[in-house]
Amino acid sequence: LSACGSNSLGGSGNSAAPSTKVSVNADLAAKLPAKIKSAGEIVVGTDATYAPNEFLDTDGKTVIGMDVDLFDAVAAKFGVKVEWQPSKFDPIIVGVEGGKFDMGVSSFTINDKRKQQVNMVSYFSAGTEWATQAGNPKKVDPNNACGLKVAVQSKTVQEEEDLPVRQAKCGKNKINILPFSGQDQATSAVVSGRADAMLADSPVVSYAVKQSGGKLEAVGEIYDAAPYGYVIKKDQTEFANAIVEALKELDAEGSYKAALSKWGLENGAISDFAVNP
Amino acid sequence: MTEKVEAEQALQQEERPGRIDAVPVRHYGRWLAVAVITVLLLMLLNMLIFNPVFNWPFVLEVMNQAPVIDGLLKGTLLVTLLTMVLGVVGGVILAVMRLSENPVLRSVSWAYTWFFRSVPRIVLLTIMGAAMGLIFPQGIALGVPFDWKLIDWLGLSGDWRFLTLDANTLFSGFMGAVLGLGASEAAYMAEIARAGILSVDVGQQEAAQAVGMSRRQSMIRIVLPQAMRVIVPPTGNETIAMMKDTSLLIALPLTAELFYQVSAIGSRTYQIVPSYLAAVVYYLVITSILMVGQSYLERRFGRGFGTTVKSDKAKAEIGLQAGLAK
Amino acid sequence: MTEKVEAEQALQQEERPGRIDAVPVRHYGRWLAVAVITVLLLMLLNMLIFNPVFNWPFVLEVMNQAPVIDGLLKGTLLVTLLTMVLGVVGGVILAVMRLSENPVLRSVSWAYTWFFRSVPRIVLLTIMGAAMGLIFPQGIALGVPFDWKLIDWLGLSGDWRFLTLDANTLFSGFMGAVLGLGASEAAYMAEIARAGILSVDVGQQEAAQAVGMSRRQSMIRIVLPQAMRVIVPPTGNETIAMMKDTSLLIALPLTAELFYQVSAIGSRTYQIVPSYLAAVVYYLVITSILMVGQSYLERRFGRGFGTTVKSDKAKAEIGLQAGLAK
Amino acid sequence: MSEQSTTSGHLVRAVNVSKSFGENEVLKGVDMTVDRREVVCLLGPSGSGKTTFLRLINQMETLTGGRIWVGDELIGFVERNGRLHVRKDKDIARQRSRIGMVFQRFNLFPHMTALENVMEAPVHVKRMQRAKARQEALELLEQVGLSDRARYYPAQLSGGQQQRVAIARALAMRPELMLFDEPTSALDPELVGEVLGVMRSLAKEGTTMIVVTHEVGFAREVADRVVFMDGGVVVEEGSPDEVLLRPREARTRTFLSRVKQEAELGAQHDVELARTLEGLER
Amino acid sequence: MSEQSTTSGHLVRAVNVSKSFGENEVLKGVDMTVDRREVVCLLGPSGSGKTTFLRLINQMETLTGGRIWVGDELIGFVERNGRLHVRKDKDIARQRSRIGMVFQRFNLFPHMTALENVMEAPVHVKRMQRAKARQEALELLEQVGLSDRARYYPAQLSGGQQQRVAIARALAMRPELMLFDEPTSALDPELVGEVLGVMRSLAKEGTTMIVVTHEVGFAREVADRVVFMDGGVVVEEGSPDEVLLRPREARTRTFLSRVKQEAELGAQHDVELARTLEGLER
Ligand SMILES: Nc1ncnc2c1ncn2[C@@H]1O[C@H](COP(=O)(O)OP(=O)(O)OP(=O)(O)O)[C@@H](O)[C@H]1O
Ligand SMILES: Nc1ncnc2c1ncn2[C@@H]1O[C@H](COP(=O)(O)OP(=O)(O)OP(=O)(O)O)[C@@H](O)[C@H]1O
Ligand SMILES: [Mg+2]
Ligand SMILES: [Mg+2]
Repeated sequence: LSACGSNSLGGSGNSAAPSTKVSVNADLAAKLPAKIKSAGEIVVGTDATYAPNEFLDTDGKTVIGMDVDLFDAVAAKFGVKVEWQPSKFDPIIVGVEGGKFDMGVSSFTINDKRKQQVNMVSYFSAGTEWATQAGNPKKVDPNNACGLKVAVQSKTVQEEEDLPVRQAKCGKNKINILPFSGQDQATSAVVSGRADAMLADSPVVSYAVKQSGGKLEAVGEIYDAAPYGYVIKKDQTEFANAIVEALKELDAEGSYKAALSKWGLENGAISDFAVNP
Repeated sequence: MTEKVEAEQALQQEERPGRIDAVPVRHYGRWLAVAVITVLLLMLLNMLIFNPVFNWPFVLEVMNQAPVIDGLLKGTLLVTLLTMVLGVVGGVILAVMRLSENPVLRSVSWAYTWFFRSVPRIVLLTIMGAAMGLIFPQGIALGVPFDWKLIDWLGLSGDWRFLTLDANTLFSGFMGAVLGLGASEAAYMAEIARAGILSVDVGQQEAAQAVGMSRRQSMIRIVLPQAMRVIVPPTGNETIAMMKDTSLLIALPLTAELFYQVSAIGSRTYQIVPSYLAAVVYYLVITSILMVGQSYLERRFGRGFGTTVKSDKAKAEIGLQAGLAK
Repeated sequence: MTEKVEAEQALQQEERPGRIDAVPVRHYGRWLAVAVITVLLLMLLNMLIFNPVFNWPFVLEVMNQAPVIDGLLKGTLLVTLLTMVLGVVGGVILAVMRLSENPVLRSVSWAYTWFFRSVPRIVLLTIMGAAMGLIFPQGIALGVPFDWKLIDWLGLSGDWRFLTLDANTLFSGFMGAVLGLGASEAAYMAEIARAGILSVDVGQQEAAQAVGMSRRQSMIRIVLPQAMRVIVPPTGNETIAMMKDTSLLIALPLTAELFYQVSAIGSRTYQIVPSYLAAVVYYLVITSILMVGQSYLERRFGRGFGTTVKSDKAKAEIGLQAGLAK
Repeated sequence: MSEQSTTSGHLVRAVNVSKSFGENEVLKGVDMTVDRREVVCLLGPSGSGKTTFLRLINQMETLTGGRIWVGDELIGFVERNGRLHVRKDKDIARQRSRIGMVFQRFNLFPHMTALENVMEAPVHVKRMQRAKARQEALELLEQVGLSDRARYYPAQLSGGQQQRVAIARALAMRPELMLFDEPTSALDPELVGEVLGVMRSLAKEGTTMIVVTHEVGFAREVADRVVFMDGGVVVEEGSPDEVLLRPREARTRTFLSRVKQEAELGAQHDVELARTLEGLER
Repeated sequence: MSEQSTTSGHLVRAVNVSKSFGENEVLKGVDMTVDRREVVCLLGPSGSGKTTFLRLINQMETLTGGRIWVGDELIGFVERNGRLHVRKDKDIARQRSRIGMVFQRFNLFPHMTALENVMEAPVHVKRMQRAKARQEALELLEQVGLSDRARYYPAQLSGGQQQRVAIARALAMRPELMLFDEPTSALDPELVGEVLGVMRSLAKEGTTMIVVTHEVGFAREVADRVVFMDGGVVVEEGSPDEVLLRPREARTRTFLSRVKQEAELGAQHDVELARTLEGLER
């Protein structure tokens, strides 16, 4: 059906085999929930519109990205494969609870609200970073964003927690928040000047700056460094703990760092993997 | 004599068959279908009531949230109203252009209609929300066209624009919602208005002109009122469709809108089923109200056209006999 | 004599006015409109060609990407085809139910139509994608209804279900797309099929039955072929609308679909204008093809109904006189 | 009252037939018999129930009271264990196929040619071979004088031609009985003759017919018996000359003189026009 | 050829009028004059261009050649500096308002009552006060015998009543000239009389009229002059008796004898029907 057409439009760091060979740990494999064990694969919900963490490869099917490489390695420790299922972002956590997905891996920043809902295993530290048009023509200062038009992907931590705090300090001179359903639209809004600035997870911002071909620049420091977490059902704490173990082993073997550096994100590496930190 | 006659009558009455009281044919297949459907309905009801995921109290709470109500009033109802106004006005203009004898006007109207009827609204709104600022980086200017070329030729500098609108303001938020959906609706209304105008008998136009009316007068006082009969019913449908299509504004995005607001609550509370359900209930209610309004309008616009509302009952009965054979 | 006659004729000919060669009225307003529109068109063209943001080579490249073509064929065209098949079949069944004399069937059909016509498709698809697994956590089972209650009463254990479908598989991806849009389309097609059946003169049904046809036969051989004339044109429109509505599958999401794929390229390359443009071009092309197909179908189904295709030209000319007064 | 009660030799026997639409009693006990090879003309003012009576015979409506037999069968019902049971759809269709009906508005199938209209029932109801059905259909079209119009669609035929195709279509099932409901009243005056001509020859060939008509001339010439109905009952019946010229009942006389009066009035306008031009030099 | 060329006293003067639709030349040089207070009946076979000629006078079509004057004005054009200029829409509307036209298919405005139909033009074209317009409209409806139908919508009126409202509507602008295009040919025979009656009394009051009609009786009684057209030219004209009874031209004679023949044929059917019942006892 798809014999015609090309696959020429590259993103970055196109698919390559995981950088290190990962060995299966039988002890961990034993701790897999029964459903995964019998299926031999983990069904993972992911919103594949969040480059470079998770996005579609040029074949339009394969989900690739830092999250994918890292968690594929984790799954390999358990001796199972990962079935990456593209989803909208909002229903992933509910989908994990409802059994639609076994897990959620989609750059979820760990926060209290999410921890109440599900188990979260920390695996990466991302901060929030701001970006604006190259040369910062609007003199954007993240610490004084009142009155600015700020683009953000909707339902992210930035929209739901970061901006409301800033908004509260602004009084009458409100931040004009533009929540887009995809990060690409938010980025485009800044490139086009529709928004004065955007804020997103630091990996995303640095990827956007790189992809924009000199149209964007990052402003300010990375702040609010907080861990990303894998989303696991509340009643699967044993499995969550096993994942922590797997991460630790990967770190020890060096394949953890390798997965991150493939995407230029080794800055976000952590070592204190934990359940619900 | 009388006795004999009576006796004869009695006899005849007995012999003459009276009212028919026959055993009807049993339609087993039909009743089986009813039984199956009834069970399915019971299961649905059972699910709606007892499945905890529906959480009806929470649904009501969501429906009662200020931003949800606000989104309903502004982003859904007000936008529907404004886009329909824009759509009807634009549609009539496009229809008149389409029926013009001037080929330029005619083709422009055709091309506009073709374009906006061919591109899905969600694609249109996504592009408006994300790309308009990129396409018009200097905004949209009212002034002398191609001024930069002219100024260049004349060896001058500066510009000849007296009003520049920021494309980002123009095509985003509430304004963008109304402009985008309105522009799209105009294309659909154009076809409807055209059909309406063409449906009026040519003789009406001629009779009006024969008594000395101008073309404009006969259009406004004679043709359009009659065209209304044809235009109003599909316009009602368009309004209902537009009300539902305001849910697409999530792609623009317009945040002060029903579907966006319930999604926000869903993602905040992780109660997505009851949150979406709140929107569904609102849509059901509003559509139902609009449908009633539409049937009223349809009746209102039949005025003076005699008993065009023929009883569909006889027809329906035949249809039913036909449809449910065996 | 002859000379005199000729002279007289010549004289008369001079006195008798001949062909009229009059100076037409200048419609300045109309020409102004044409001028303005021409300038606007030139500006549009100028922008399309010279604005670097459009990046036409990139547009063509996007259009030629394998996943984009795949999305077009599968997610857009194949889904359209399958949903329309589902919709037409479902619609005819619903229409027949609606015209039934059985009140249960009638109200179920009414309620189904009411529900699916009232809820926006994007809301429907969002709910299907996000919530179906929550609503049916144990999947959808085919078996004895209310078996758990019965088993409980009878003091047994186990279940009486012979086939359980996983709601998540059923309502997501390709399957979910076809089911969701198809179920919605059936509601729209039901109204169309019903109108079509009712449009056939009752006498046709009676004439068919009078020669000994069964209700089913007269429905299939006499009523439906005539109803087609009324059913086909709006079905063509529905198909075009459905093709466009496949873009809503981004809410499910169905990844193998045109709009999702161009968005993915946009999000990977940050070239969103040309990426979306690729989709717009595809939509324009396909809609145009479908429109041509539809007009062919419409002509095809007029067979045997005499010259119903009256010349709209005379009417259009009047309309135009009316419309463009001054 | 057994089912086999037309051993009497009548083809149609209607006893105490009544029909109500809701509250409205349209037929109030009609008795009528039609012998084989007999032509009966039904006359009566508008609303007297003539159409309803024909529709009852052909089961387009359901009886409210009374019985109708056609041939040796009770129409619409079967008697089992002393009770009437409504016939199944299949059975009703079979009974209908023994009766031909021609409507006021011809009701030809517009999506089929004249030939296809005539072939339709033999092929799809009788399951006759296509070739044979075509052969017979062509013969029937010949009989009604339309062999050259076989491939025309109804829309391409005049009203008179359409009505003749409708007659051929009804004859194609070789019915024992033909019902005609004002077959000429939707026709322009100049087309009436051709349809009446076809009916006249059918009558000559011995077809049993019940004809509702206002064409008094036709009735007088062709009918074996004329039945006059009014208000849902048979007012009087007898030979054409008896009923049309020497009616016993006042209601019959009133009706007929109104028919006559209308014809005279209609004639007057045309006669006057002709008279205006009487002096026209040739 | 000056614009002021009807000082001759004619109300209408048409000189060498021709009209083509594309290749098809429908009128081929028609000359005609109509005096004030004169009634002219236009007769001719179908397609001879009668309707087209009326439509040219009222500018529903544009002249291809020749000139038409109504009163002292050239219709459709103004002469300036020796050249013809098309009149502006406003000017055309003004000229039309001086001429009343009644169509074959009455073309009443269906969304207005009879009264509103008649008031429409006085109020919205002449800018007459509503009260006054209503007063006059009621008088006109009285004149056509419909004062009791003022509040009815066209759909609630019979054909004859609708046509009479259409006449009142045309009269409401107090036109100098009335044009009638087969005003009775869409009516059932029994309704023709009432419309002709209204027209007869208009003629008596001295209204200038051009009437296209096939009602030979009306023409003979009411017309001052009858004009016979065929093939886009005037074949002959003269007094009614001259043209209708002693036509000079063969074409006129052929046409009239065909009219006569058709009337006779139509009469025949009705006469026969009446004759069938002739023996009917009273
Ligand atoms: N389907 C129906 N529902 C209700 N009333 C009906 C129906 N069919 C007929 N009637 C009524 O039954 C009466 C007799 O109708 P019928 O058509 O049998 O008269 P008819 O003698 O054929 O008259 P006509 O000469 O006008 O055809 C009329 O009053 C009519 O209104
Ligand atoms: N708008 C038009 N376009 C093209 N041809 C036309 C038009 N109007 C009339 N004609 C042609 O002009 C000819 C004369 O038509 P017109 O209606 O004037 O005849 P008529 O004498 O009024 O006939 P009738 O008695 O049938 O009304 C006809 O051949 C007709 O086909
Ligand atoms: Mg009848
Ligand atoms: Mg004419």
